[in-house]
Amino acid sequence: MISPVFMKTLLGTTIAEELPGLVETLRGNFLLGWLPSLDESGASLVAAIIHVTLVGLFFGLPAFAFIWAERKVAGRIQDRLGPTRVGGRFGWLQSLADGIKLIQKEDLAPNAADRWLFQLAPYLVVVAAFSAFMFVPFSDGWTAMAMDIGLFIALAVLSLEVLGIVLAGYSSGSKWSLFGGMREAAQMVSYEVPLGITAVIPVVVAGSMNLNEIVTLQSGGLQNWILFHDPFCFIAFFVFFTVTLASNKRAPFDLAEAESELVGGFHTEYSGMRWSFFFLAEYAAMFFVSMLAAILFLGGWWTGIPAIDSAVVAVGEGSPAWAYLTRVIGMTILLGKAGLLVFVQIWIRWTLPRLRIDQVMATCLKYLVPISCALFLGVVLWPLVLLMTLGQSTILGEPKGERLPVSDRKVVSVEQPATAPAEPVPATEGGAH
Amino acid sequence: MSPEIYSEVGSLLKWLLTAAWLLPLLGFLVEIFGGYWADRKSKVPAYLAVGCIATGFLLSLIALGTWVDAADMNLWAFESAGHSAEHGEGAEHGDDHEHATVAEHDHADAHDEEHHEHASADEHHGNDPLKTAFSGTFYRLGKFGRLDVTLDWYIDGLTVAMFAMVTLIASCIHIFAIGYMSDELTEHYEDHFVHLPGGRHFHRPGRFYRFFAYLSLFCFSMLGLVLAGNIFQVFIFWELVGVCSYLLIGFYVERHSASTAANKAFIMNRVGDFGFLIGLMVIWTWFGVFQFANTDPAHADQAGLFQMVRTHDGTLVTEGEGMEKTVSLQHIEGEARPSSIPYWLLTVAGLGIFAGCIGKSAQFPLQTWLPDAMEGPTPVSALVHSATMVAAGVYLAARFYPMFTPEVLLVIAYVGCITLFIGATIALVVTDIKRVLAYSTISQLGYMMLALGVGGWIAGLFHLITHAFFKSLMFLCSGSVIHGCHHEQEMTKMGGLYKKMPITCWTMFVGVVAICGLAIPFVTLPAIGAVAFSGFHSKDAIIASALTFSSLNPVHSLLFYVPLITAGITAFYMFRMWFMTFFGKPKDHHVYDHAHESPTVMTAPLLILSFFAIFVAVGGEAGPLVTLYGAAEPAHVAMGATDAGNIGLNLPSHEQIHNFHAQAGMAALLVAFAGTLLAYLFYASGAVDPGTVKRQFESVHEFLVDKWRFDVLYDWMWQRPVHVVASWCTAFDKYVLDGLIHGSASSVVKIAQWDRKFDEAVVDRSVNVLGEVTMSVANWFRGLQTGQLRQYVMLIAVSVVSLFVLVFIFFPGQ
Amino acid sequence: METFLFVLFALSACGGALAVVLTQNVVRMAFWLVISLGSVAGLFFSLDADFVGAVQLLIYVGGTVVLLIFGVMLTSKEPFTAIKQNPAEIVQGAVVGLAFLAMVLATVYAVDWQSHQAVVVGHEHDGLPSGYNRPIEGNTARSIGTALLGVRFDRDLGKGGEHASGEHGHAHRDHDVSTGYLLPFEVVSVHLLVVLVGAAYLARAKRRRPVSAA
Amino acid sequence: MNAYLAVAAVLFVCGVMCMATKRNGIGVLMGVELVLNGANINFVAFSKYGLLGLDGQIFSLFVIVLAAAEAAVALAIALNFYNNHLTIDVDQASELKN
Repeated sequence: MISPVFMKTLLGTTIAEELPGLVETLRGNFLLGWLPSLDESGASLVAAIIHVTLVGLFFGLPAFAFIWAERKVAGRIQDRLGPTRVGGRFGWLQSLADGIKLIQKEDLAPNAADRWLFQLAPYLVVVAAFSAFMFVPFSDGWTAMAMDIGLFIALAVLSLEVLGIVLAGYSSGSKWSLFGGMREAAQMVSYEVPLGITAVIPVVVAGSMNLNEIVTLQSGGLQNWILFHDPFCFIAFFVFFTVTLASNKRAPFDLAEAESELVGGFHTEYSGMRWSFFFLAEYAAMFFVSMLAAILFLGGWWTGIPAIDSAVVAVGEGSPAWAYLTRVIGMTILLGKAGLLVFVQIWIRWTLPRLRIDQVMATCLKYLVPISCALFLGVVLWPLVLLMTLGQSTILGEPKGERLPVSDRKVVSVEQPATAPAEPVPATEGGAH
Repeated sequence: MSPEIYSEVGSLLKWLLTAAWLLPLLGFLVEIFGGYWADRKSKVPAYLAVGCIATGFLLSLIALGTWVDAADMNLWAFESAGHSAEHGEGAEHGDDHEHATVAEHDHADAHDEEHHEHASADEHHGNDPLKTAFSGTFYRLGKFGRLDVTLDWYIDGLTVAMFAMVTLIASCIHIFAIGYMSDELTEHYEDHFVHLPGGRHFHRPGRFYRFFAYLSLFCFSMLGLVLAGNIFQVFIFWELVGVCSYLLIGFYVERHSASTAANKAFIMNRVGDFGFLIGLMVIWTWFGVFQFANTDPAHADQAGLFQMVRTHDGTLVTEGEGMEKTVSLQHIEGEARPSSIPYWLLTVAGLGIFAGCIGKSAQFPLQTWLPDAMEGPTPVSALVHSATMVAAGVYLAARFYPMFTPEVLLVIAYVGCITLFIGATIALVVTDIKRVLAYSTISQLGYMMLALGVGGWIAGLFHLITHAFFKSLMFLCSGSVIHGCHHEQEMTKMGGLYKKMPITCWTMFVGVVAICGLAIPFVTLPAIGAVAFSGFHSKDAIIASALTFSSLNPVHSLLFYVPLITAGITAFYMFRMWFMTFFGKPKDHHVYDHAHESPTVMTAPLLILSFFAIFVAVGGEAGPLVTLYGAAEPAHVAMGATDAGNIGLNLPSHEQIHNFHAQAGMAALLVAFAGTLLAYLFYASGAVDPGTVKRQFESVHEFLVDKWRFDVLYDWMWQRPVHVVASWCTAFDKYVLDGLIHGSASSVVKIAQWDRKFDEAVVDRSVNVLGEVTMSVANWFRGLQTGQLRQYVMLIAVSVVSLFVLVFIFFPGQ
Repeated sequence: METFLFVLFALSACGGALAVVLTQNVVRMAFWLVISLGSVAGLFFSLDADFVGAVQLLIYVGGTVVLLIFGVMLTSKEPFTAIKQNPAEIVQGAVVGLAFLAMVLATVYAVDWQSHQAVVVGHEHDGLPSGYNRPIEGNTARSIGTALLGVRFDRDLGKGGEHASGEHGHAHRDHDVSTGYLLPFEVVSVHLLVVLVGAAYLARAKRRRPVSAA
Repeated sequence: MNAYLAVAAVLFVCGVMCMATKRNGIGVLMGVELVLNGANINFVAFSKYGLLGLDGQIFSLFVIVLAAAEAAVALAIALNFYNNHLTIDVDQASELKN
């Protein structure tokens, strides 16, 4: 009844397809003959396990890393040392210590709270932030759910996070929390608009919402990054970054949890593990949007230097195992870019003062929305203008279509009418009419 | 002229004159929409207007030079030192003159004036006047059947001369107006002539910018009229000129007299324009073309009006006799147009067009608007009523000359004759300084029309130009006097002003001498001819034409005597004005004490204009101006005609006129000196007391003061009958129509009363019963309307379910 | 696996919907609504309509429900208010609802849908011009996008090819060209704008009037 | 197919009942959303198994968008109502009564 397509999408294609070959290589080359060879379903299962593990890791580890980084950077910016004691020289186990402390704490719920919702809300937040990672490629083809609408659904799922926060704010039975929840709801609903529009800009440039495809198109040099595709894209990146700051309720847009006025906002009443869930989700979302920004604008897993990129790709063409190595290198690059962006987020948080709520809304509705609309228009018109003035479609690099993988391109001569398909359509479709 | 040169010169001329034409429009738009209503004290509009029109003047000068160069004519029949007073632009055209001078140098010395006349006459007899004209189309507005409605241009000697004259005079007047209108540069202008209840005066913001905007629009209209290449376009600009004059005459719109005068001018013009429209319709229906002439050799596919009516050498080809007489129309091969037009219809068309000229040029019997139009500011009077607007009528009559049959010309001559006499006689007794000038304008316009009518085409236009200069000069002088005397216009309160305002006095003297046509008798300079100001030459030419005409047609000898006598009258009343204003004892000490000379911005134009008033006609009949016109003169004029038209009129040729020239000049001079002497005796020496004379001719004086009772006549002829007819209509309305209506109303009331009974008894009762039933049912249903949203939804659900069940019960099989 | 997912989503959708009806607290209702609508999105995914599912998540769950909760917060006087229904009403509603459900289900099962069954959605898109990547099965975003722009790759182009292959000839080709949904798309856009303005106008801050006597 | 339609039916009926029984205005709105979702499931199900093809999906898209618009307007109305009546109880909204 349910199509196998869906399952295939769910479990990821690339790894599942490549695993059998990989296993064969391993069996042949690395004295690993004891490994069983994989059939298709087994490959799917192993791939799924790999993905779950990866996503879980990427959800958890960076969060811990960034919590530490946040403290450290905050300390440095404020001219102090930050954590130094736990886990050696740089205090790099501080997050773990925090975690242990939080788990040990008592799980409190106020009497005035709607207890059921109160306990449910953190999970909702965590799940939303976690699920968003399912749609993002960590490296070429490494997506849990490779979908054509990857970007779109990733944003959709991420936007569910607000629901948990609103519920948390509401169910706490505290006016601070309620204020926080209200502010969060208003802020999120407003910032969805510029976020969507600026996220669509790379989509327009690339002609696809498939994140994997978008990155593929940015191969072959810095000038092919969408960031440098045209001036509008360049501005769009910064708008996008600002908007993601706001939609992650990071400073200076952290009105929902403004400690100085709302005593912590929506998570005022939370403690222990549930409180830490909110932070886990926040840092995961930070990482997520940074990754998204890196994928959309900064060339994903490409270094931007053609020589290195083509060398890495060439290495990957050797065998499945080398291909795997290529992917790992790509993932490292992507994570590096994302980490850099996260660092910038932290930096901004400890540099800029918080806005007032009306300023936040005005920033969104009066500035970011019109700006992003204008950018969108500009991006749409840019190729036309270029075509009319210079007679080519970009000023940097070769035309976009040239960057598509050769195997996916079909050459259609001009004389051939576009309506005539390359092959006859199977009768099933026509039979429906 | 080869087609290439033709098109080159033509397009150059076109662009020069078009720029000169459109610049004032640009100025107008900026002045109106430029936001100067916010800054009443800004002089920028004035500078803008002056800039536009002055640039137009420069362009016109260049065009004039270009045209002269292209027509390859020798403007200066005398030997000269290479300096022409007619155009002061020397630098641009030095080459030109040089060339002409060298070519003519040798034999010009040997020949006398007479010979030169012949030479130049012969030269342009042989020429087709259309050869030196340029025409073309700006833009086609639309094509209705075979009629093209287009924006054309037509440029010949007349056009370029008019352009130079209009732009020059307008420039001077614009500059003068900066000074004259300076009291409008305020937020609170107090109008002393508008009396509000309670002895207060009317206050309003100044309208400086508006005045200049109107002036600019006016210049645009006038130049457009001159440049127009077809009669329809002429009509459009004709009306625009009318509108502008309306706006300018009614500039002080709050003054009752001003608004009335504006209305009068406008309505009088409409009367004339009615005739104009008739003429237009005749032309449309018979010729199907509005263009004057198509001289472009590259597009000679459609003949213009003049080319159709006249043959190449300017003759009117007629067939038949009496009412059957028709005029054959010239054709270009393959054109589907009527081949002839009835002679009388052509006459009607000419009379119709001339009717328009009557209105615009204030000819008898539509002359009464012009003196009233003196209500406008004096620069307006100068521009509108001496140099340009009234000149438009004369211009059109001249431009349309080929279309006029001898009968029309006779009418023109008589109308001009009557007008000049009426104007001059009234001017004798008027005491308002501007009105004297206004009546003299009427009189001089009559001279021009007379000249045109008697076959002196060049003479009429000659006088048009010279008159424009000295009359605008005199108007500006009077403006200066009025300005200096704080808006006192009555000459009876002036006197002795020459000490107070010497520049005005002596520039005015130049104008007076020019208009009177005084000259030093028997003295002829070798290079210039008669020693005289411009008016002498032109008036001389008119009198000569009239004399020739009346000697050829003894029946119409009145056409010579009246203008001759009027020349004397002219001298009398002009010097009367001058003496009364500037000499004698101050009659009103209040005015005298406060009088002062005008500022430089006003006196400078006076000096410029007086220079031109002296020198514009230098050389007389052999001078550059006449030569310029000679090239534009219709071909048939120069050779005259014998026994022309149905009435057998003899039109003089150039040669005949020339033969009578000296004779006529002497007579005119004599009469003019007589008039001057008389004026001196009356108003300067005090030998004769004007009061005594006035008492002796009490009734004549009264008659003249009443302006020949024209206003009374028109009141009797038009207003009274209209009132009588209106009272008849009132009576008809009151007794017949109202009676009918009242009767029908009362009968309807009767029927209605009966109907009411039926309504109440039958209709109302049944409706009430229906209403009561509906009411009770509705009251019962009202219970269902609970206003509860949820109940409605529930009801819907229940209904759907029950409907479903019912369907299954009743249609189980389906 | 497919059946499992379907049952999971279907049960949570139905259960969520039922819970919405039965819950008294508005915010909990909203929470259940989220569960239900999210499950519907899951159903969409398993129906190969991934774009619609994503839209469902983004607009409904992320937007509309947040809006609703927002409304709750703006309109409740004290926390956790629950406007209780009359028990009789609940019973009445249950009876009518069950009857309604029975009716609809009876209709659903009375019709033989199988005979009309035909799998049509976006499997083979050979009509796509080059330059597009060939979408894998179940991805309808491109088709929907082009359809909203007025071009029906799934229909016209495929058909044209079919006719060209000689099944029906070219005779009917002109009539078969459908125009897509460009106009409705524009209409909906304008509609949204109007609604935006209208809602802003309706909800603008006004001074509160005293409660009317009714 | 039938199963999808059955789920849609359940959602639809729940929505209707929600509208019919909730006194809270926002609850009524939620009922409307449920009804629309039931319809959407039908559309998409027919799109896959019936004859609707892509049209079904596009229709459901329009429905979603319009539902969002409807929610916005309805919420605005509810806010207005609350401003006027200080309650959100739809039973109080009986100005149309009699």
